[in-house]
Amino acid sequence: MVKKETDYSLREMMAIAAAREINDKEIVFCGTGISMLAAMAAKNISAPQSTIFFETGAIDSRLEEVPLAVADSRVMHATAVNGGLAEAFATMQNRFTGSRVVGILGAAQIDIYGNLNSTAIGDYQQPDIRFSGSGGACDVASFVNRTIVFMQHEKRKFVEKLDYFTSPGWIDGPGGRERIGLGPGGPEAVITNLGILRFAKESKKMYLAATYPDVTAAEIQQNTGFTLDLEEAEEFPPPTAKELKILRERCDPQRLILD
Amino acid sequence: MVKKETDYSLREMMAIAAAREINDKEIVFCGTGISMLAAMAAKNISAPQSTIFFETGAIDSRLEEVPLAVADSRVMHATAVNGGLAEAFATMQNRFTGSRVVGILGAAQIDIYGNLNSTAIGDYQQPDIRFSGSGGACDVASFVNRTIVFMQHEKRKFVEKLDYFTSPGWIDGPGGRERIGLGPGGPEAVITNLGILRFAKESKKMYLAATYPDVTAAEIQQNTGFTLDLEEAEEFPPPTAKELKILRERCDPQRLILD
Amino acid sequence: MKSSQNKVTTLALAIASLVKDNCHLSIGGFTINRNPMAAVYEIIRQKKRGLHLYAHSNGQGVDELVGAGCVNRLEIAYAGSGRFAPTCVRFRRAVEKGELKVEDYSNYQMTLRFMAGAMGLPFLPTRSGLGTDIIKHWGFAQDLRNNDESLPKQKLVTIDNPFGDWCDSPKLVLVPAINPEVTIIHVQQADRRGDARIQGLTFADVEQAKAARHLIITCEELVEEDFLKQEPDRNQIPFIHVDAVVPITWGAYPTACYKHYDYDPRYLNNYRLAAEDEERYQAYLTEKIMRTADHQEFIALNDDEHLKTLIADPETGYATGLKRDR
Amino acid sequence: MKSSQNKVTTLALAIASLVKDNCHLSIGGFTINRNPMAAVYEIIRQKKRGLHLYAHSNGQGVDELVGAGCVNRLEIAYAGSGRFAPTCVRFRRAVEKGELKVEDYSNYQMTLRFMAGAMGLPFLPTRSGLGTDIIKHWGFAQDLRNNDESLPKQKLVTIDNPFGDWCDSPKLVLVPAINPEVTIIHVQQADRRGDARIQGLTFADVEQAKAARHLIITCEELVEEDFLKQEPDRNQIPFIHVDAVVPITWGAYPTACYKHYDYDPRYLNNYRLAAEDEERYQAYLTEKIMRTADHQEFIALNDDEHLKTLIADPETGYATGLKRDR
Repeated sequence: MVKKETDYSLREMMAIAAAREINDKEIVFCGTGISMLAAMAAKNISAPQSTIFFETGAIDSRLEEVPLAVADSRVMHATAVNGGLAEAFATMQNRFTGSRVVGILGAAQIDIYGNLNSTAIGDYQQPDIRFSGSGGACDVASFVNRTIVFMQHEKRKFVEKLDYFTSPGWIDGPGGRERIGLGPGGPEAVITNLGILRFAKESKKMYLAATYPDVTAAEIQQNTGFTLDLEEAEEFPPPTAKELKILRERCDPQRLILD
Repeated sequence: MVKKETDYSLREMMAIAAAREINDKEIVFCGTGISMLAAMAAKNISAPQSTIFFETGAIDSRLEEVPLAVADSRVMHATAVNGGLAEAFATMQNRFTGSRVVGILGAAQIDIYGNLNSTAIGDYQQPDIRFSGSGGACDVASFVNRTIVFMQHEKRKFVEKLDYFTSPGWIDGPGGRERIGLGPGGPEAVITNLGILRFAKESKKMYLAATYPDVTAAEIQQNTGFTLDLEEAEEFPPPTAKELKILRERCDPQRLILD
Repeated sequence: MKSSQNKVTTLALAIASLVKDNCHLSIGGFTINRNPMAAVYEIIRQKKRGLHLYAHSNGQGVDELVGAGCVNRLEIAYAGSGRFAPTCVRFRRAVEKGELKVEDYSNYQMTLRFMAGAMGLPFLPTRSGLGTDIIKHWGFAQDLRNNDESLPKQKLVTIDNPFGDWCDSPKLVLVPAINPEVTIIHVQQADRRGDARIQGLTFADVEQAKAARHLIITCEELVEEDFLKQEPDRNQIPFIHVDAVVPITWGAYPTACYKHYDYDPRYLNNYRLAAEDEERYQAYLTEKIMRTADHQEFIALNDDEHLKTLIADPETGYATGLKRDR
Repeated sequence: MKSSQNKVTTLALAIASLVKDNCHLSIGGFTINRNPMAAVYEIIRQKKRGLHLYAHSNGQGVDELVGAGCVNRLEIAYAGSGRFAPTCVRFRRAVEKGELKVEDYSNYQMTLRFMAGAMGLPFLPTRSGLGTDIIKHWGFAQDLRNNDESLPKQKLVTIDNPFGDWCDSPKLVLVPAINPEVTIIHVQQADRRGDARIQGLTFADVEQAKAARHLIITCEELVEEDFLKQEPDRNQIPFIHVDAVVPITWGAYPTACYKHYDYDPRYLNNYRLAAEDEERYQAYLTEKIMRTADHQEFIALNDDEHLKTLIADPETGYATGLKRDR
C-alpha cells in the first residue's frame, strides 16, 4: 500500500502503540526485536513500575543497551535473579504470578480469534516456508492473562485458517480456551503497521479498533484475509514528541531495531 | 542380652562394619547419626574416592566436624554444589547417577525382605508409638541400587509384618520390586549391634552373614522375630587399631555420636 | 500487590495480617537449620489456632507450633531435630494422643508437591512411594477431603506410564500440588522490595516460597537492591513473589543460619528436656515465649557470651569447635 | 566412570571418543549465547554424520551443524539467532528441501523434557500445547517410533487431571523425557574433575547436562577444585555427571559468553550472508572451519584488534558500546 511521508516511522508507531498497552506494575514478557523496544519504552514512559522479563530466565533486567536476542548478555545485567528457562516458564504457569504477566508476541499468521502460526507455511513435513517455530510463544499464549501481538498487516498473514496452529488465542470463540483446558485470558490487541485490532467481548472475533493517521479502514480490510468489523475504528493518536524522544534516545539510539 | 567388656564399643563396631560395606568411587547417601560416621570412616579408610552426599542438597561435603543433622551447616562447607532437596533426590532417581549411590538407612522395624518401618507402631491414625516418618528413606530405598540398613537387634524390631510399610526393600521376594514398578537394587546388608545380615540371592530372604566376637548365632535368632538361616554365619573380624584410631580421632573426637 | 514497592514491615504486623486462624501455612528450613523461628514464636505469641501446616523435614519450627497448640492438621515427611530429638517430642505426644491429624509423605514427595505448586501444575510424578503404606494410608479420609475445597480429593494416585516402558518406569506415583495460603522462610539477605538471597543449601524454601499465595520473608540482613543486583546469580527469589519483608537478626535461632550463626545445642537439649514433661513444657512456653514481647527480648534471654560462642566462622559458615555435647 | 579423577582432555579426543555417527546429541546455550561452538566446529571437522540433535532455542550451533550436513533428525522449539537470523538460514533450507526431519516442541516443553531426563522420570506435565498442532503434527511418524528404541512411542500425550479440578487444570500435556547419549555445554569455569560454574543465565544447560548419559564440558577457565569449593552456592554441576573437561578460551565464539566476551555481530552477519548462498556457504565451510586445525586457529583468523572490541566489560558482562549494526 502507499505510505505517506511522516515524521515518525511505522516501526516507531508500532513500538509506541504497544508500549501504551502495557499497564504499570505488570510483568512484561518480551521476545526479540520490536517487543523489547515496546517494553523498554513503556518502562521509561508510562509504566515505570513494570518489570521486564525474558523466557531465558532474566527478571527485571536493567537494559542499558537494547538486546538483539532474549539470550543476549544484556538481559543478564543487574537482574533480580538470573535463573533459566525452567524458572521463567514456571513464573508464567504459576497461578499467582502468571496472572500478572502480559506477553508480547509476533507471528507469521494470525486468524480471526487471534490464534498464531510461527512454525510453517504449507505442509508441515516439507513446508513452502519454514519459520523458527514456537520458541516460548505457545507457552506464553497458554499461560498468561493477556497477550499483545505484533503483525505485518498483509492478506496472507491475516488468514481464515492457519497453516499450522502454534499458539492459542481465543481458539474458536467464547469458551474455547476453557474447552481445551486452558485458563482465562488471551490476546487483547493486535498491533500492525496499519492500525490496532482488538477482540469483541462476546464473540472473541477480531475487530478494527484504530487506524493510524492517513490509513483508512477500507485499506486495512483490503489487507485482511477475513471480514473485520470496522464500526469501532477510531483514528489512533500519533506518538508524542516525548514518546519519540525516549524511544529514539533512551531505547534504541543505534537504531538496531528501529531500522 | 549380656554384653562383654571389649576394647571397642558396639557403636564403634557398627560404624566400622558399615564403613567396610562402602566401595570406593560410590556416592554415599547418609542420614543423621551413625551412618554419617560410617561414611566419614569409609572416606578416611577404605574408600577415599567415595563421595558423601546428603538429601538436603549437599554433595561432596568436606566434613571437618561431624554434623548432628543432615541440614547441619557443617554439610554445606566446601561442597561441589550447594543445592536443595529437589536436586538431591533427582540425583538418586536419575538413571545414570542413582545407580552409583549407596544409601545408608535406619528404621524402627524391618521384615525378612528388608522392608522398613520408620513411621509408627500400632494404628496409623492414633499410634502407640510415633516415629519421625519417612523423611528421605522411602525415596532412597525406591531409587538407588544398594542400601545398607542399621538396626538395633531386638525381636520387636525384626518382625514378621511391619506395622507400617515406609520404605521398600525386596518387597515380597524375587521380582517383588519389578512387580510394583521399581527398578533393580535393594537392601544388601543389615548391620546390627549383634552382627551382619544379608539377603539370599534367590529367595531375597534375610540370613545371618556374620556374628560379632562373643555373640552366638543362637543369641541373634533369639532376638529376631522370624526364622533366620544361620548356616552362612561367620565370625566378623573386629575393628583394627587403625580403623578405630581414624573413627575416634578423625571422625568423632567429641564422641557426639559414638556415645 | 507484589510489585516493587517497599514491603518492609514488623513481624507482629506481618503475622497478624497474613497468618489467620485455620489458614494453610508452610514454613521453610530443615530440622535444625534456617527455620523461621522468630515467625514461629510470634505465631505462638499471637495464639493462632487451627493451622493446617505443611513441611518436609522441619524439626524445631514444627514441634514448637504443635507444642503450643497452634496446629490441627499437619502434612509432613519427617518430624525430627537430628541428634537433639530423633523424633520431635511434642509432635510425638500430640499424634499419640490423637490431638494432631497427620498425613505422611516422603521428603521428595513433599518437595515435588511444593514444586508443582510453584510451577502452577496440579501434580508431579515420581517412582517414590510405589508399594508402600504412604500410598495406602491416608491421614485425611475421603469424606474429609470431599468436604474441604482446600484439600485434593486423593492423597496420591498411581498410574501406568502413558509412554509404555519409556525410561524403565512402568508405574508412577502422582503427588498433588500444594499452594499454601502463606509461606514463611528465613533468608540471609533481602532488599526492601523482597528480592532474596539464601546462602548455603536452599532445602525446599524456593519451591515453598513460589508455591504460596502470600510470602513472608524474614532476613538476617536488609540490604540495598543494588547490592543484590550486583550478583544476581546468587539470588533465588525475585520480589514478584513477596508480600512482606521483615529484617530480624538471629531470626532462625535456636536453629542455625549458615554463615551467620550455628544452632544452639544447649537450647535444643533443654527444649527436649522441657518437652518431655507437661509441667516443664508449660513453664517453657510461658517464660521463654509468652513473656517475651518479641524475638529481640527472646534473644536477650541469652547472655552475650553464650551467643558469641554460636557466631559462625566466616570461612566454614558454622561455629567451628562449638561444644555440642549438651 | 564419572568419579573424581582428572577428566581434562582435548576437544578432538572428547568428540572422537564420545560423539559417534548417528548418536543422540544435545547442545547447550540459547540463540547467540554460550553455544558450545568450539565443539560444534570440531564435530564438523570430524565429519560426524546422522546426528539426532536435541535443542530448545539454540540458534548458531544448530544451524552450523545442520549446514555442515551433520544432522539427520532435529527435535527443537526454536531455530533462530535473534536479530541476526530470525529464522536460521541453513535450517530453513534443509527443512524446506526435506533434507532434515524436524519435530517441533515449545521451549517449555523441551525444557521439561530435559528436566524429566535429569530427574529420572519418563515424563513431566504442562498445560502448554493444549489445542495446538504441536500435539497434532508429529515430525516422526508412529512407524518410525515403533522401529526406533531411542524414541518414545508417542510425541505428546494429553490426559485428564487425575485430581479432578485441582489447581484449575482439567487437562495436562505429558512431555516425554529426553536422555541424550551426549550433552555438550560451554561454561565459564570448571575444575579438572568436572565441577562447573555457569555465570549469568543457565538457560536449560543444567537440565541438559544431568539428563545425558555422557557429558562434555568445555570451559573458558580451568580452575582449582578449591576455588569452586570456596563458593559452592555459585556452582551448578557436580563432577559426578561429567565425563570430559576441555579448557578452551573463546569456546563459545562467535556466540557470547557472559562476563568474558560478547557475540561477534560482524561474524554473525557475514555468516547469514554466506548461508543464503550455496557457493558462499561451501566457501565459508572450507575456509573458516575445515581448513582450520582447531578452535585456536579458527579464532586466530580474527585480528586481535577485532577480538578486543568483543571483550566483556567486567561490570556489565558484555562489550559495552559494541558496534552491533553490522
